[in-house]
Amino acid sequence: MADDRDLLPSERPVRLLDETGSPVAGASLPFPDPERLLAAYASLVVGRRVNDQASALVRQGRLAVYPSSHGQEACQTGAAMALAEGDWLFPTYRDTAAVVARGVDPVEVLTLLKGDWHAGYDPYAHRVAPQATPLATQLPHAVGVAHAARLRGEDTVVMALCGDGATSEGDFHEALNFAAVFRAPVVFFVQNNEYAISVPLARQTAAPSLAHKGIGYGIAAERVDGNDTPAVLAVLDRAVARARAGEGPQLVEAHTYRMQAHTNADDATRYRDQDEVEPWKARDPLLRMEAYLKRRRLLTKARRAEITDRAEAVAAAMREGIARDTDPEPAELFAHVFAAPTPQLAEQAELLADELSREGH
Amino acid sequence: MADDRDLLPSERPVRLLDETGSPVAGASLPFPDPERLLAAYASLVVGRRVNDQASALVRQGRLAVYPSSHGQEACQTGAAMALAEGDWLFPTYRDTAAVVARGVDPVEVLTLLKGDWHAGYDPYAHRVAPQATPLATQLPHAVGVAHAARLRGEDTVVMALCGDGATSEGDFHEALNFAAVFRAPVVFFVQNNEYAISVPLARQTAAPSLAHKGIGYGIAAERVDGNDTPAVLAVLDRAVARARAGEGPQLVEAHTYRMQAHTNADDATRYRDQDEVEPWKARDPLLRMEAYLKRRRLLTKARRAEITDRAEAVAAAMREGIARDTDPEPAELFAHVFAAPTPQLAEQAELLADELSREGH
Amino acid sequence: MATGPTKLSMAQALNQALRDAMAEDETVYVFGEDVGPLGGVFRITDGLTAEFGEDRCFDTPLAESGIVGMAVGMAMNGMRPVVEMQFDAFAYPAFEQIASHVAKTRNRTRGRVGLPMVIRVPYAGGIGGVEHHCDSSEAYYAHTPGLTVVTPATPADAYFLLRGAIRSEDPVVFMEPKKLYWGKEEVDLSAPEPPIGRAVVRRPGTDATLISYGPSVATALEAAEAAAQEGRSLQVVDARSLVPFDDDTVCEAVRSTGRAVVVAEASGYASVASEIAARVTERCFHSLAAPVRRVTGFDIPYPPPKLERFQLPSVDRILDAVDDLQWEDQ
Amino acid sequence: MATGPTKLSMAQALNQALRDAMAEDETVYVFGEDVGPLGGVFRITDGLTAEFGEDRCFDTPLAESGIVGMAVGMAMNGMRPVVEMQFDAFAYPAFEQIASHVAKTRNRTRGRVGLPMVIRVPYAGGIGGVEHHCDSSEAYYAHTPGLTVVTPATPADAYFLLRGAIRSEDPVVFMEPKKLYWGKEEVDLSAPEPPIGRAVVRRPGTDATLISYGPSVATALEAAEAAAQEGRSLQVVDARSLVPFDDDTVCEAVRSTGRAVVVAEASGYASVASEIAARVTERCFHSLAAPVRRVTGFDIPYPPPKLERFQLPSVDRILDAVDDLQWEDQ
Ligand SMILES: Cc1ncc(C[n+]2csc(CCOP(=O)(O)OP(=O)(O)O)c2C)c(N)n1
Ligand SMILES: Cc1ncc(C[n+]2csc(CCOP(=O)(O)OP(=O)(O)O)c2C)c(N)n1
Ligand SMILES: [Mg+2]
Ligand SMILES: [Mg+2]
Repeated sequence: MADDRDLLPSERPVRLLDETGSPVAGASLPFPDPERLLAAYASLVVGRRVNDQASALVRQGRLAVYPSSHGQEACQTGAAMALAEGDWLFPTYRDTAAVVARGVDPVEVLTLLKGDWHAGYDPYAHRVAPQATPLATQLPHAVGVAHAARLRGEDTVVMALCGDGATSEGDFHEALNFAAVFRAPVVFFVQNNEYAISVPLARQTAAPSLAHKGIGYGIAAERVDGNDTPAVLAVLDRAVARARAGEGPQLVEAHTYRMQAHTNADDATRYRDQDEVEPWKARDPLLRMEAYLKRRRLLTKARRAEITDRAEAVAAAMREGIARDTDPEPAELFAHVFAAPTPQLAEQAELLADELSREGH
Repeated sequence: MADDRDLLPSERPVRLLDETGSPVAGASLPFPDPERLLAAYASLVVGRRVNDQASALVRQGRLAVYPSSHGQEACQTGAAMALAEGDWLFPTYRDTAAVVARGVDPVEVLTLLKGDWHAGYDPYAHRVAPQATPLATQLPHAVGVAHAARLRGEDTVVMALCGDGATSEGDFHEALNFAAVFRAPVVFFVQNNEYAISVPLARQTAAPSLAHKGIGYGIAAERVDGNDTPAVLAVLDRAVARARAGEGPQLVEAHTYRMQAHTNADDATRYRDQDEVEPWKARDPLLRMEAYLKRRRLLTKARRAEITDRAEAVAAAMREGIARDTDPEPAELFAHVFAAPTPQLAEQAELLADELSREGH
Repeated sequence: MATGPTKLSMAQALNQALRDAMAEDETVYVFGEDVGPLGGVFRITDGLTAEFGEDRCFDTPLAESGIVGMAVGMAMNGMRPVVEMQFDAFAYPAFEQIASHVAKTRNRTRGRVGLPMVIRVPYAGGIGGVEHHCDSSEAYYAHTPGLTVVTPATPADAYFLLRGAIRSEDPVVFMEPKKLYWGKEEVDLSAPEPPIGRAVVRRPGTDATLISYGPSVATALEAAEAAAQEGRSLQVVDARSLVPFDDDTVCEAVRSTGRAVVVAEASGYASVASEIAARVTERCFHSLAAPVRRVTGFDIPYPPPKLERFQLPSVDRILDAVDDLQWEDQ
Repeated sequence: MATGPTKLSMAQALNQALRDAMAEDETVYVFGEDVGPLGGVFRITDGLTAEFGEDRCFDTPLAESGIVGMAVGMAMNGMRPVVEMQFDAFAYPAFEQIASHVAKTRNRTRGRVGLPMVIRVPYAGGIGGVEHHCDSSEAYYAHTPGLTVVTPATPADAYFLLRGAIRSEDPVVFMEPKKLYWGKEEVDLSAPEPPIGRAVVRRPGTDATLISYGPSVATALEAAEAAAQEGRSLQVVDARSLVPFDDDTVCEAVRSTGRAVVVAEASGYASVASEIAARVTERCFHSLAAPVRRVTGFDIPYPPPKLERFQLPSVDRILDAVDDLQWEDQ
């Protein structure tokens, strides 16, 4: 069993930038290098654009619903950038920006919300699990993937994402415990955005912080300002390095905020005041990062334009891709239930095919 | 949210008696008063007798199986004695001695293992929930009972028992979290006896201790030498008092040891060496308590004889009660499924009655 | 309680039922995820916290097993909890609590500890929901002895069945067909309350009987209407209560027509529809001119929105099944 | 792999199947509660840790959802996990993982992520077990699309079905009738492996067909033996595979006799027995001289040991049902 107190997170969330984008004095971790920060900035800009474009597509009726991570892009970027190519990402419904940052085509990601199919991308192509809907259920899967890799002697790390609300589920507990007992190389990254739909954090937990859950599993935990991109990167980089080095699973809690409603279908005015939201606007991860990069003269005009152009191109491709008619074939309903259809399914498929042929399909 | 470090348990399990039964220096809690200690001693003796009598009844084929708490009687006694009459106890299959200590007739308790019915006692008579078989599932019930009492303004405390293995279940997590968020007056009392059937604690958790799980819920936690009766009493008394005073749920881990196999059906030699068991014999809670009471001259010969007689009387009543023919009526199968049988059940009951009448019942 | 007929949606009727139950009985407590200030994602608990206070209707941490488990404890201790599972598939984490405790506690304790509690489950599809939001999970509960399982098909039934469920001394799994939440209908809340366990003939008919429940009743009625155009008279029975099951009403209906089709949205294999087909056949065999047919969901995971119309029993599929009832033998 | 006939109990046959599968395929991993040094509470995994090492067969923390969830991840990542649930009712905590992921992942990913994994569930009663140790939970799995569900009734089938389950590209819920663990029988492990999805006629007969599976097959055979004494020839079919179901074999058998009784230990309501009764009726209606009868467990929680014999389908109850098949109409 590990020794106690070094498993507790630091007393305050790790910060490298203050709210104006100035470096904080006496930070506990070094700044990521400038190229990494620029890449992160680009990813933030794209992530924000993906979020806002998807929300616009919902308003236009082209997507049914979109749970946006607007305001959480530092976490989304960090989660993807901290991983190497052979690593795995286990995202939730809210983590589209992270999935895109890992290289998956946004149009494929949005297949679910377009209503064409459940998971739209090949999980093996970029080592990204399907976005999980049932809360916390993906966390034991992440442990299994990590454990299998470890058994084969691979140095894979698995980044498993969940929200503050999901930490209350039994599967969160079981996953962290299994990971700790098997020393599985998993980084559990909790984006604490203060809400689970309408339920505020105080109704979710009475703990000093969610990172304080780590010690109960013997898992080293840290917390970080989730709107501070360099800090998120630094903390996740360290966690991934430790997991990869065989130090066992890691828990990271990012303190951030859900700037918009849970989804467009939600009405946040029923449960929180706009007064609460306002101060968070000033903590926007993009603004902070941009202020810092400008101050450090790392962001040239040309680079900035290039990044913005890329984001616009991604958005344009999203609009175009979502507009494309991609109606799935009814026969697909029976194609993937088993490796080969059972006699029962073959019979049912025939019934449907017969109906469709009579309807003139 | 609570402040961190005072939620962590003390660095070592609380102890009032050393292994020879001498008071330890600088103990963090005061000794329970002599009368309470004598009552505890009596309960230990009865508990041990109940355990050993039940095991004997298994060997004689009168009970199917018995999960003994032999060696854990200090915990059993403490759990029952810490409660007031209006409080509730939520025991597991291993906590027969605690249930008996709370006043339930051992013969009623053993109904389950005799095979007559599932729960043999009236849970409302002594405010003792049925002994839980599915691990950790009783813990959310305990929270519900406590929450209901609190909503009605009662000062009930609920003592919820579970083993080290059960702490790995999702329900453990959900129960502690609910209790903390609702400040439900529950004392979660974990008897860490080092094994879950064959699985040792190291396979169950990598945490510094099970009590370290408390802080992740904002629950004050303590650990105690589970074979040290005065310490168990002192720690549980304090936990109950705090819960009753509205300080929210409490977590107590007792370090003890499962002296015998999981049940008689288990073969402990397949997974642990007798070498490991031996040292624990010297830590027997009864011996320690007796040594202390004798040294303090609290235990007169007469009192001792009276206690032994009582234990023998309990054992005799168990033998007699279990030998009694109490075959349940087949019609009972349908009597308690719903408050009133459904038409379907009435029909099925008739079918059985018809069969039985044809068989000449 | 309101009196006289009013036009209510099923969502409103359920809300009214909770409101009236809470007003009538102070041991009724409502809790779950987002049921407090938000009023639930379907607004079924809208306004209850404001009206009855935070103690009576409250949000919990996000953990379904914890929610059901806490309800068990509260029911043991004098309360009548009514809990909401946010969607069908999100009740699965509570399955052990439901199967091993909710269903069995009365029996376990020889009747000493009853659990008067209601588990509300918005279920089934037809709303374009993504995966995990559209499961028809009633068979899991109906197969578990000790659970009462009901499902309304109209706002009036929603009101009365929920009132009855809350008054029941036994645990009730209350399945709410979410696609019916919004349609409005005249409801007379002062009408006599139909007891749990009674099916109802929704449309008379003489040629064949459609046996249905919950979300499929409306489709069955449409099919009957369409059949009538073609000169075939279909009777429609709404089972309403899956456990206990109203064999009398259903079998009388089937015997009167001699032909039957069970219509249900859930995947058909080992389902409530299988049960209805089997029991109707056992009881009415010699009145049957043709085997009881089933029109159910296919045995596939619930489809994505763009394909769900192929999974749901449709008017045409029902009529095909009716056509298949060996009329040539007449 | 052993060759030629040997006398094995079902427990030994299962152990041998695991051993052979692990030897043949290094991606097979066995884990669960107490499956390591102890060899499982039923000793099905006896000796595997010693033979294949701690990595290949290991104990986990006590958490069934975690066990199944970890298996899902390992299956996603190239392994073939075989996990043990200690008893039927202790698989319920894993229900969400099973229903929402194990069953649906292949479909969710359009076939890209298959989950070759086996969930072993010792199930059903007849061993004097206390509550929660004797549930017949097969209907929950059989109703869930995407799961293959098999259950052996003999040591030989246990061996071959488990080998087949481990080789399957799809998740298999492998239901082990625990009361059959200890009975020994000749097993020829070099015999050709019957594929999953095939029922088998265990006893020929001409008057009526008993359709059964798992723990009830032996009782059905006993009933057939008793009936033979009384001059009635009963055919016995062992379904073996609940999903997929072998309609051909079962229906051929039923058509050949014109009468059928389904025998299963689980509570009957909305069960696999309901399904069999319903589908046999749909397919064989005009061959049936009487409605398909069901002899199942009552719709009650599994009884305490002293009463379990009343719950289990008995020879007499089966013969009563056979008597009821309207022979007077012959
Ligand atoms: C098991 C389960 N229960 C309930 C839900 C419904 N639900 C979807 S998102 C959500 C809130 C999740 O909050 P959190 O984990 O904080 O993530 P966030 O949405 O804030 O990113 C709920 C209750 C679900 N998806 N799964
Ligand atoms: C949900 C569940 N899973 C598995 C079991 C089977 N089982 C019974 S006791 C036990 C070990 C429990 O260990 P622990 O919690 O440490 O309690 P102890 O027996 O040592 O008192 C197991 C695995 C169960 N009863 N419930
Ligand atoms: Mg959140
Ligand atoms: Mg233990």
